[in-house]
Amino acid sequence: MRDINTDKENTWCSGCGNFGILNAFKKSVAMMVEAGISLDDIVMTCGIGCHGKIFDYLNMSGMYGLHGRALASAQGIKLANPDLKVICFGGDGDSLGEGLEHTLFAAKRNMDITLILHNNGTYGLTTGQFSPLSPRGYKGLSTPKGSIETPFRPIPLLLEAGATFIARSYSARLDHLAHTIQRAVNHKGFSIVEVLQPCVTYYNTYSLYNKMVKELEIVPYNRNLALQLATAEEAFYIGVFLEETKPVYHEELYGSHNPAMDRKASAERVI
Amino acid sequence: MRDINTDKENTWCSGCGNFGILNAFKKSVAMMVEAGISLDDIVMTCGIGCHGKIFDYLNMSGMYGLHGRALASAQGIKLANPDLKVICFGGDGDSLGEGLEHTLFAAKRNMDITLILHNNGTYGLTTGQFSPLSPRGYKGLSTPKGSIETPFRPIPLLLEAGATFIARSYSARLDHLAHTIQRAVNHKGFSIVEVLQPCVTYYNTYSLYNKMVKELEIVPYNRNLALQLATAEEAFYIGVFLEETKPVYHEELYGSHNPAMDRKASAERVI
Amino acid sequence: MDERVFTITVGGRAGEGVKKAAQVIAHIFCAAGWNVCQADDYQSLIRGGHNFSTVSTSQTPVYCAHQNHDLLICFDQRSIDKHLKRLKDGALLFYNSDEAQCEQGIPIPMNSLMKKHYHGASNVSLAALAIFAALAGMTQEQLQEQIVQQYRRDIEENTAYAMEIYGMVSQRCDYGLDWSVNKPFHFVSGIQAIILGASKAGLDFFYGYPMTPASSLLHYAALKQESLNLFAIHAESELAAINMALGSAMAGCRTAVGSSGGGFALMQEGFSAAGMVEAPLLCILSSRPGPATGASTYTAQEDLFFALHQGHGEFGRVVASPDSNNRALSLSAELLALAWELQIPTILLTEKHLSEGMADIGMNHPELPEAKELPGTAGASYQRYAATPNGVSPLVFPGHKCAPDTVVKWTTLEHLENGVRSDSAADIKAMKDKRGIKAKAIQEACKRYQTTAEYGEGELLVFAYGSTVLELREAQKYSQRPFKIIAPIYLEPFPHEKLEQYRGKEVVVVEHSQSGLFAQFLKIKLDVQVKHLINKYDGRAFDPIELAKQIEELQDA
Amino acid sequence: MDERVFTITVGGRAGEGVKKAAQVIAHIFCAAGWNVCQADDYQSLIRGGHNFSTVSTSQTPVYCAHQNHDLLICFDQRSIDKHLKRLKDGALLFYNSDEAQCEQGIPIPMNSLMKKHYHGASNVSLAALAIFAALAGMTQEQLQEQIVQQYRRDIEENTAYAMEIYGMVSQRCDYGLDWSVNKPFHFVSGIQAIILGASKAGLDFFYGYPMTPASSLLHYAALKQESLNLFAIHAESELAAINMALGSAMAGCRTAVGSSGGGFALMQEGFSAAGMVEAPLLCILSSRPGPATGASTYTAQEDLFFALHQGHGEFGRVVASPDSNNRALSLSAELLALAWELQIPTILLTEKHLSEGMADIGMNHPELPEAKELPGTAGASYQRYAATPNGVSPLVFPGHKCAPDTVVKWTTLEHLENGVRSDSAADIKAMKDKRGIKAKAIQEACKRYQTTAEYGEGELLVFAYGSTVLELREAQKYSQRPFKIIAPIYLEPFPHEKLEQYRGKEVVVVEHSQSGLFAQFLKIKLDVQVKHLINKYDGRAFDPIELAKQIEELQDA
Ligand SMILES: Cc1ncc(C[n+]2csc(CCOP(=O)(O)OP(=O)(O)O)c2C)c(N)n1
Ligand SMILES: Cc1ncc(C[n+]2csc(CCOP(=O)(O)OP(=O)(O)O)c2C)c(N)n1
Ligand code: SF4
Ligand code: SF4
Ligand SMILES: [Mg+2]
Ligand SMILES: [Mg+2]
Repeated sequence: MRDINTDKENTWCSGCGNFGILNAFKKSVAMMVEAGISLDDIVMTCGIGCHGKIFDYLNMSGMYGLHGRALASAQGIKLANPDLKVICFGGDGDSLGEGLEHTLFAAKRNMDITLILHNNGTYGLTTGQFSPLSPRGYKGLSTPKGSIETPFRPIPLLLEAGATFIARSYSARLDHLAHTIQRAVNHKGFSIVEVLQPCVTYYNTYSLYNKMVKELEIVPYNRNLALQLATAEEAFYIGVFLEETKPVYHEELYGSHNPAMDRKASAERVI
Repeated sequence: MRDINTDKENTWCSGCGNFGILNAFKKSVAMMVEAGISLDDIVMTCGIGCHGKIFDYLNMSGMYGLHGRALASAQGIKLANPDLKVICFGGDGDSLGEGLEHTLFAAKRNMDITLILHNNGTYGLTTGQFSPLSPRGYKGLSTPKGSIETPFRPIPLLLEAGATFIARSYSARLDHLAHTIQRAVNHKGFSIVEVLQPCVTYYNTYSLYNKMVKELEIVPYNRNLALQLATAEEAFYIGVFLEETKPVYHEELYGSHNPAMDRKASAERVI
Repeated sequence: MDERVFTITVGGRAGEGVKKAAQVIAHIFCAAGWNVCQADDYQSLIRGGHNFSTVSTSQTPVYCAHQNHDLLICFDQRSIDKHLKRLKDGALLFYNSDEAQCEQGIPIPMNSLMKKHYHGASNVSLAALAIFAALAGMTQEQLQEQIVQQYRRDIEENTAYAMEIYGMVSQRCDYGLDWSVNKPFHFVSGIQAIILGASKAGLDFFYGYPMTPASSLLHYAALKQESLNLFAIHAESELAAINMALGSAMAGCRTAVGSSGGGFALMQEGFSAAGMVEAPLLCILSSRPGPATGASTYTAQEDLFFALHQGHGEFGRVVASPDSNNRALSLSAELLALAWELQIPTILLTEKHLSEGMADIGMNHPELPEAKELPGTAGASYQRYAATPNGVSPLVFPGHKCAPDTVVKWTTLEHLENGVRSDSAADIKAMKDKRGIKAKAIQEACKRYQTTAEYGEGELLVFAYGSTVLELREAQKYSQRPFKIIAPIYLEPFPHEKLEQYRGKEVVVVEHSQSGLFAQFLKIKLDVQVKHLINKYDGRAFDPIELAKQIEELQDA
Repeated sequence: MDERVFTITVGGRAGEGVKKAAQVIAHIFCAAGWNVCQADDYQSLIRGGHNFSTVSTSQTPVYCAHQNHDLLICFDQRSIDKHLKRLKDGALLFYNSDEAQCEQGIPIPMNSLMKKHYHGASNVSLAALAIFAALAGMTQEQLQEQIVQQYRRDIEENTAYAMEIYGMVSQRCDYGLDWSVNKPFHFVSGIQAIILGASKAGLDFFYGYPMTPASSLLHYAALKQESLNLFAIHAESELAAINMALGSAMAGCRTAVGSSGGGFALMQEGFSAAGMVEAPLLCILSSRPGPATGASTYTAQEDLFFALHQGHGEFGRVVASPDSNNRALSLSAELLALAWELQIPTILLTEKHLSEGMADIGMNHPELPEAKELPGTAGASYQRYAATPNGVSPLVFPGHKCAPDTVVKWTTLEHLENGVRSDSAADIKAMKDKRGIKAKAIQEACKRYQTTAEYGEGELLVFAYGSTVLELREAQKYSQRPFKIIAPIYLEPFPHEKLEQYRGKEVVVVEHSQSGLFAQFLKIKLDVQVKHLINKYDGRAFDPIELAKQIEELQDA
């Protein structure tokens, strides 16, 4: 496998959970390649935020999208060329704030792409304002007296919207995360990996997660159990919560066609 | 109570479920006024669509908002003057498509306003394209071979997002709907009434609903039961599924202050 | 040749098939080799209200529908009340006497006859067809044939109903239709022509969200999915649509988006992104009266400057507006081809009038350009934003078999040639210069196409763009004094090379805006002296004869 | 008076308190009655990278930060590498010898000393303060006082660390600060001035969503919630923000929104809605290099035409750009007041340079206008869109005790005077005419304020707007040949009454755009001959002395 690093200076804060995601992702890419997927067929998109910088650190094709819109562009890529594995890196502000609608519709459509959700509970890059996943009382520059909103719960929300593979992992559990990403990408349908990602600068959750994170042994056998475990208070369970088979959007749309590969030249087009 | 009709010609298709909503709403307004609420304190917003036309048929204050944005404007009204009862009329395309994000955030914030969701399973006004609530296979001008998306389920989705009053009613059950609206408006917090609203032209569900609609006797005693009933296949249950008390946004923000009433003049403002 | 224009109008409620009836009549004229324009006036409602459809037709060219009727068929009272004053001398009026009363005109009990002939859903639109058939001297067989071909369902009931009405009409109109002609024709709306043109240039995906009068982009693309080899995606919002389109372009597909002003406003950030990632993207803006939700089903040209200055930041783009349905076809192909040649977003600006107005674009289409990328050498050395003399970088698509080991990075942040982000002063300047150079290339590239049109001759110079040109061309036929129509088709880059000759000249400007936006535009570009501004901004088209009179009066003044 | 400008720069990584150190130093000068400008250069990252903050200060007026340093304090090697070449003759350089090496300059082992004095989190920014204090001749008590007042936390450790470094510095700079002066001052960024001005005019709500360099609108409003009597709402998106703002205005509150280009693009539909519902709304657009996400933390003036042509459809608006922090204060108040007087959206266009640049706006603020509605007679006869001679309708708010039985309908669709929708031709025309009349009223109303500014005298006419004016005013001090700066503050409506005198003149234009947008604008408005365009578009500010030289050279050429 060719080197997938770039020489771009890494500007994440030292200790940031994003390093774990970057490393785990590289590992999962190596596993995918080993399993026979061509590096050329893996394409990424990302939003704007600290999470988005992963784009510059990976020498892989993709689109550094607009804030909140990366998942829409990811869907466009998949529809154009369904042979590609499309992986979107989203922030919690990005994917559940500005871009919430695209996230839920991607799930609704069971679009065959993967969302890796960098859940750091804050808007890192814009200096730590509260995010849709920040807890009540979170103090940031836009909420100096503490947030008065209840956070969304991404797993139940995406489950309800129609995602067919839902997992959670932790940026500090390299192997777990790498394997989870690989499974998510292999899954046919909309898959999401919520990654617990400490932001050392604005919302340092390392000690919380280190204490509370527990690995699930198996996929919960029903949705209720999955929801219970995903929202449990006694622990942050990591693992796969849901894995289901449902028709995927692009196949419903055009079966085994590939729009980008099977293009017709003008001469063949009759109007 | 003064007359709240206007002389605007009604342009809904005859038999449209929207007539039921209009009539039920007028009835609920009468009940509110009877209960001591001033007509002047009831303000409406609506999106663009057949549902939005209700704005023109009611001689009441409000804002005929942009497609998908009426709930954002409703929140702005409430925040400015919390003494107002703010009621937003939304279409399924409006509130769960273009404006999905605002709907979920209004719920997340437990904003003290009411959403009346005209669920006709179609984009009526733009000639019957599939909506976020149309069933798979729905044929419209943008999906001539049938929709390939799974519809959202508004009640579970809004429950997950944080709504504290969730009900369903049917446009053909005038009294039920009127009482449900009144309860929703009285509720302190974000309330939604999903109204099953047949669209006689593009998605005529009268016979389906007439057969399948069943009234709930009581509010389900827990969330699981509420969800089960809201998503049941054997019947379309109507009634209140959830009624909860949680802090409301504007009180968390400024307690009993009223920004529109307690404005300071320039001379009193120090910079 | 007979130069008379016949105008036939059908009026009734929404849902009564007013448009359908007009369309069938239009088709009959088209097949007979006539020139035909059809315009639909409808409101933002689904049933009821007042709709009317007008067909103007002639053996000689006709460019837009007239507003005075030779034949008026009314399904209800409101249609009579509204249009009676617009009957020409000698015109015929038929009306539904079960619904309406009128001193003039010929009563037909359309409802009672429907009750008689239909068991289930009835269709009053057949009444209009039957009346026309009788007037035009069609045989019963010919009428039957139209019913079978055009109405497909309920053939028996429709036929019985139509035949009874046919039998009741004793009047005849001498249109002079030659029934032996059976000319092939292609009667399409402006929007349909746009989809057809883009398809011919290679369109793979149309991403949209319904918004009148642009919705039919989505509808027509969806309908023609198989035959045109493209996909129409109704996204969750306009924001989704344009960002999906960017993704599909990145993966190698030709894409377009479209909406009316409100939806286009929502696509601005994505439009700017297209400028930054250098995405080839055709954007179609079909205007209606604004601001905001405005008046959804009517026409306007209020979005000129809005279209010209879409998106934050500096980057090149092309904005052009078709002056006929035929031009809509070719321009759409050109704009998709230019988008790909230059890797820029292009805007096809049009308005409700042209979008929904129908005309025969003929069967022999001009040669249309194809949207092709500048191909690049794949491999490790590939750089998405490689500097080139004209600012256009070679394009390679990820995952394509001919592009092994190639990294293709599209980046909405300012970037290096390889697509990796940078915010160093030198890098920012370099990329801005690259895009600046490209802006020059755009000017050259556009010159390859027909950037302006002129119609007629005369001292008086009349400027217009978009479908207002159609109104003027029709008016030209009725003006006692000759005038010359000058129509910029490409608006940005402005075709100075063609239009500098008019710098400083005294001109008349005709447009559909309140404040005279196009006049301001011409003042900026050519420093023309706008002697007269004829502007209509009530959402309605000009009646060509009235427009001719207005122009004549100016000349007299 | 001493006219020398001293420039002090602190450089280091993000997170090291570079900006804080500069700010404390700036405050010291302010308190001594000096004129001070501070500019921060940072990247889109949270820790690491290279940030630097510059304070330029003088006893005489100073308008923007210089880029050549009298004193440079570097916390890391990168800062030295980057800035060494910009040391003036006789300048002093201090650097962190634990991190960097340098032949020139005075080494201070900042890290080792931090290790020594701090147990928990350390703060290298104190090193800069201590060095400055020693150089400036501050006493230990004075230094201690600053530490207590400005750093609040960890006072003991901070003091110990600072004092040790203070003791190590034997050099002295003769700034000539008079320690007996204790002048009150108000050292704020452009954004802060905007919030303050709007607040004084009556702002009740700021609705926003973070986006550099506009985020601090939200932050500052949130921070000052109590003292300014307003609320800052961080919404789920820019689309939410503007539509919430429309609702709040309808209910009687003064509202503003703001963002940078990308977020502003997302607010376009809402902006157009403000035009249609006639909502008073102050919109703040703080530009950065585009297109799309661009370069988030740098400055640009690329959004001029984008700002001027916001929103689909025709409607009046005001666009103006402040040429100083003081002006930001007054202009913000004016634009909120105009928004309410005329019931229109207004745009305050600015750029990163002014938004984040700090200056003392003084304690005696000019009299600022107040945002007041045209009050109306409540009751059944109230009509939201009542026709009036100037197009502005009386405003009444629902639920207000003084408005019983009053129906107030705001409508994004075209409407009647009572706010009920209509799409009849006559009604569309009438409302468009109403808004058209209002556009004229806007022109008159703006004349009440200072619409342009001129600085200096000279044959050479130099046009600029926004913070580029500050760069020019500073450059003016260093130019051997005099020139006159002409700065339109109001851009739309264009202040023809003030600027027609320059029609056709030869001018120099200075701006921050690649293609010379402001030059194009002036060409359109005044048909000026742009002899020279000095445009910088790498995201950085001009160094005033280099700018002076550039202008001088032009004159020589
Ligand atoms: C339209 C738009 N609005 C706002 C921004 C500014 N912005 C950049 S990143 C960001 C938030 C990032 O939060 P999140 O997605 O959680 O990413 P993180 O930095 O935490 O990884 C915002 C608001 C933008 N780039 N575009
Ligand atoms: C930004 C924008 N996009 C699209 C439209 C066009 N539009 C008007 S109504 C509507 C859909 C209405 O569907 P729904 O909300 O379900 O309302 P219904 O007509 O079914 O009551 C659309 C897409 C618009 N007005 N604005
Ligand atoms: S701010 Fe937080 S999320 Fe961003 S790089 Fe630093 S630690 Fe990571
Ligand atoms: S189209 Fe449907 S929703 Fe709209 S008015 Fe007609 S029946 Fe009602
Ligand atoms: Mg985050
Ligand atoms: Mg609907």
